[in-house]
Amino acid sequence: MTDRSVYLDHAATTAVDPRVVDAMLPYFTEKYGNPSSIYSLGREAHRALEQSREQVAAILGADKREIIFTSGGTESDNTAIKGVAWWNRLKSKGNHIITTPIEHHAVLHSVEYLQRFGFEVTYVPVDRDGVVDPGDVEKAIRPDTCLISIMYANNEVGTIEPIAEIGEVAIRRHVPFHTDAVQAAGYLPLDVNKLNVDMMSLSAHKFYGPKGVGILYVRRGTPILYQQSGGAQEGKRRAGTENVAAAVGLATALTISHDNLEAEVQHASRLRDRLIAGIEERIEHAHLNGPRTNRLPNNVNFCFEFVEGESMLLNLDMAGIAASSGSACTSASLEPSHVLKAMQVPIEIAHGSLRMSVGRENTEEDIDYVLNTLPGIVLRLREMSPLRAGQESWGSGDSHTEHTHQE
Amino acid sequence: MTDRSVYLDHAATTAVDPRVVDAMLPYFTEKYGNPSSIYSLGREAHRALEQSREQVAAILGADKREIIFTSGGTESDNTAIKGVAWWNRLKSKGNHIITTPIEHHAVLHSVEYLQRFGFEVTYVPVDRDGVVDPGDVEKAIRPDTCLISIMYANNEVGTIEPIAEIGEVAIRRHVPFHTDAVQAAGYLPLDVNKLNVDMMSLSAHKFYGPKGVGILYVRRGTPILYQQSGGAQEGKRRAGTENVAAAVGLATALTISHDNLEAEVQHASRLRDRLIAGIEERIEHAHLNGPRTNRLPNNVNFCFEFVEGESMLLNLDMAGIAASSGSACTSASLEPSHVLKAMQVPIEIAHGSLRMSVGRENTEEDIDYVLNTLPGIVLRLREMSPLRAGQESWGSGDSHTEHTHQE
Amino acid sequence: MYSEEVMDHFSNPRNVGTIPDADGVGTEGNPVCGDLMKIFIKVKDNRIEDIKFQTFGCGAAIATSSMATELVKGKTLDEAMELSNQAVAKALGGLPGNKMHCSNLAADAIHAAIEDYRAKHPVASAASS
Amino acid sequence: MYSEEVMDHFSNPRNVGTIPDADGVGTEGNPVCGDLMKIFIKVKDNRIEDIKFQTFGCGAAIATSSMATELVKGKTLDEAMELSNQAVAKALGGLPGNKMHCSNLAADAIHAAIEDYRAKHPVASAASS
Ligand SMILES: Cc1ncc(COP(=O)(O)O)c(C=O)c1O
Ligand SMILES: Cc1ncc(COP(=O)(O)O)c(C=O)c1O
Repeated sequence: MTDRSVYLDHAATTAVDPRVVDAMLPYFTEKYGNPSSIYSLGREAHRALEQSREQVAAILGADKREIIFTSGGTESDNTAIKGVAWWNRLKSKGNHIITTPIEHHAVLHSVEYLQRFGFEVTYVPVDRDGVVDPGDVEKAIRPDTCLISIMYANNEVGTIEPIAEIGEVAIRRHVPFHTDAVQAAGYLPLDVNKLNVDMMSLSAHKFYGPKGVGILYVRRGTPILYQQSGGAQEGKRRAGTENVAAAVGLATALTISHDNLEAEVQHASRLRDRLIAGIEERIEHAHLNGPRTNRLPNNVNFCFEFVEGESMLLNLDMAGIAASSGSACTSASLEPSHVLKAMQVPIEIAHGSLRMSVGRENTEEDIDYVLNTLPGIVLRLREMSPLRAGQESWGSGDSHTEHTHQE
Repeated sequence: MTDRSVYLDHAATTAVDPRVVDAMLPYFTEKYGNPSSIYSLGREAHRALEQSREQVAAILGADKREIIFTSGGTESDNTAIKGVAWWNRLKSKGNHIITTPIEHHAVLHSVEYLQRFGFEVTYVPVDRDGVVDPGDVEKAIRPDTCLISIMYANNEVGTIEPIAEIGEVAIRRHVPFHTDAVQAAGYLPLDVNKLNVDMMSLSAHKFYGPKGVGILYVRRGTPILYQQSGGAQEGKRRAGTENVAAAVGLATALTISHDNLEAEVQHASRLRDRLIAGIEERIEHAHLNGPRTNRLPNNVNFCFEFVEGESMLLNLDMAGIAASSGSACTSASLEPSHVLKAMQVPIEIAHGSLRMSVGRENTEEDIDYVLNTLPGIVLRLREMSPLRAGQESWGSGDSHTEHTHQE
Repeated sequence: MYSEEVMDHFSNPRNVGTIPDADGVGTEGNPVCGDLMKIFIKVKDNRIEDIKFQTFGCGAAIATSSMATELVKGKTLDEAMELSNQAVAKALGGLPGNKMHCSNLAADAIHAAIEDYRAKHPVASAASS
Repeated sequence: MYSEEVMDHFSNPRNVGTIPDADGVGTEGNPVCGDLMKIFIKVKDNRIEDIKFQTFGCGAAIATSSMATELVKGKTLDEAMELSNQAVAKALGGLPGNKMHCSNLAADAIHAAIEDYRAKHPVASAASS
């Protein structure tokens, strides 16, 4: 155990900025009105909600009526994808969706849900860096394609996708285009018109806002059947008493992050590059996953051969370092990262992936501490491992039976 | 304008209890880990989430695995209703849903959503007090009935429905039974086994918890296709990074309210009865909506003939009193309350409804202030009104054209 | 939600009441819809010498009634006939979208009162044209 | 998530390493599944005189390897054959549900090592029964 603690899992979640907490607090105990209420307490809450919406709209280059507050990135993705699909089903129109194999589960499992109801899906492949080719997207379009959903930046390996170019294809071919920008927010420009997107998902807790609140941007005219039925909130597009405190928190966090975008990008990139260079210098058989350039400024992802991810994470945790892995043991599915698989990383190597995502409060000392700690952990685990460099056929030859995974 | 302010709209939303805010605060800035993460910060968040789940389960007499945290009452209602319906569609089973005309829009619009996809709905009528007859529910059951959804207590008029009896019917006829208990929480017992329900919705902001978080109880074995796809959170039943602070807030608020249930019921009933008696004593042509007994302890709902609800609310607001109305002008639909309509209140009278819902912080002085203020407001508005007692045909005879509503 | 002007006219409505010996009476709206306005006018020399209203309805209905009566008081009948519901809303600094169609009927009620007057006083009306 | 015993065995695993002149070697698991355990045993008088393991895998895989080797060290081969994966998990104070099936293979690997020893030493094995 150690006194030092270094949080390197900002892609999983971030601490709420104290300024954001301060902005939210009055809406719990004082300005607690229901925004639908007519009296002054309600009107005050309504104003705060609408101001938050305007703040977000300004940053996205959107009209405020195109901004819907949701309960997070997952709901935004679900609403965009299922909403467009079910609208098409009602109109007996398009039945085909295009996405990629490296999307977040919020997207992948939404399209799988729809497949159970007869929708068809094409997964456009990615290259070894996880990059989608807009030409491949265009080739995948069919007459009955009703939606393209492709993420802006990947949460595991940090690959930035050519969204504006894919958006041009979508516009030319008249197919609604959704992008999951959950990981992009805070580091990449979010102007929906420059990105050529019709729908975009954000989640506040990835940019120092609270958990449980997100944004779905929906361009006017997008064919969509909204999914949460009930009261007339959010312009009848997302029922439910508005989470005013969370909306204020999201808008405050997005504004702070937008105002400091350049500095944040520089800060993160410097730490990221120091970490990548340090690892490559100090640890053998380490492979960087994802592209070297064209990568989220805060993302570092390596596979370390011969070791398994979870055991690295536990050792790092004992040293006070918080990180994540695409190892099967850290996923509920017992499969290693679908993202690394789509990038054709061999499955046994994928088990040894380690993602470290830096953030606002990290320092160079944090990175140096990791660089002093991680090599010893990998070395020790490798010494414990039956796998070795140069060994062709792992584990074969001896008496050995397969085991099967059960959930 | 006045210095006094009396909040009488607790059925719309409540202020978060300061103890609840205190319980939530650490989860924003310190214990901000993602509960899915393996390191100590994540495990700490996971523990808080699971403890909250256990607290809720204990109060509901449920197993903790039957408790799902959602983004609010609306999501809970949507998930229960659409989840069971779509499960049945996938299995080519039941296609028929039973509900009542006095449900919250979260229920009514969910079944309307399903009707667009071919599901059929029977609305069991209510009597003039808004009470559902379990016998009518039984009569409405068809071989293809896949769900009964009937609220525990009505949000407008406070009618308490015979849920346990309806639940007996549902059990005997093997139909899954959902109840919207959003208004019941804090005043009525919530034991799911005594209530004979398979699913139950709660919303924290109705019992001094935060907005944007709710519960869906789902009894083991209930046939349901969960609606929010994505990560493996909440036992794969509700994807999305868990809103830990909100879950802790909900559990804290529910526990406080459960621990003080009797005192709260007594306090609210006393204020409610004082308000009802005072109004009936002081204002003519005032009709209590909903039953006199068998009524939520905090609900007061009157129709005042010859005046319109919104104008009452605005006048009350100027006097510092927050209340609500089922008037068309306060709804987005431009129709007066569907609840009063189902209870056969004449539509022109329904426009003059006023709901006052008392709460924890209200005092007898608050009630007396209202009783000193409201009669004058009603009187003044009646003097301004062209409608009068004894006038048979309102507004006819003069030159007069209809206008149509537009949304 | 409502502008300051609306709230001013709502809380201190001008010209509330009836005129027992009114020259014209007009009603617009329907209590079933939640809005009913009744306008009473006294006409002299083809001008609206006095005007009163009674309104059952929401804040917007009361404020538009008040504002509309103010706008036409002292005006000729022809001028008053030109007042539109939109102009009333504008004079109030605007109304929320959903109120524009439902509760903004005062000008129509005034027109109805003038028509009532003209129907009952064909000579006076003809003289004015 | 993990019990204290698991974390103890994970962070201070007992009997890590290889035995170059092992009497029996057993392997269980598959790197493709994320878990691979290799057990080396030295047998004397039908007892496990020495035992070492190498494991590629998660915390549970390493802890179960460590615990299992401790449990059979010094035991007769027949006793060691009776050790089950479940017993190893129990000795560790339990494992998270999803780890029970995937990473809890050490007993199987020990059985494989004993079978390897018996296959290579048919006489010694026969004498023991
Ligand atoms: C790319 C991406 N999409 C969607 C989500 C889901 O967001 P949330 O967990 O806030 O619902 C996440 C994060 O979990 C993500 O990284
Ligand atoms: C009876 C009832 N059901 C459902 C809801 C919806 O809850 P929420 O607005 O928290 O989504 C409410 C309150 O708005 C309610 O009163």
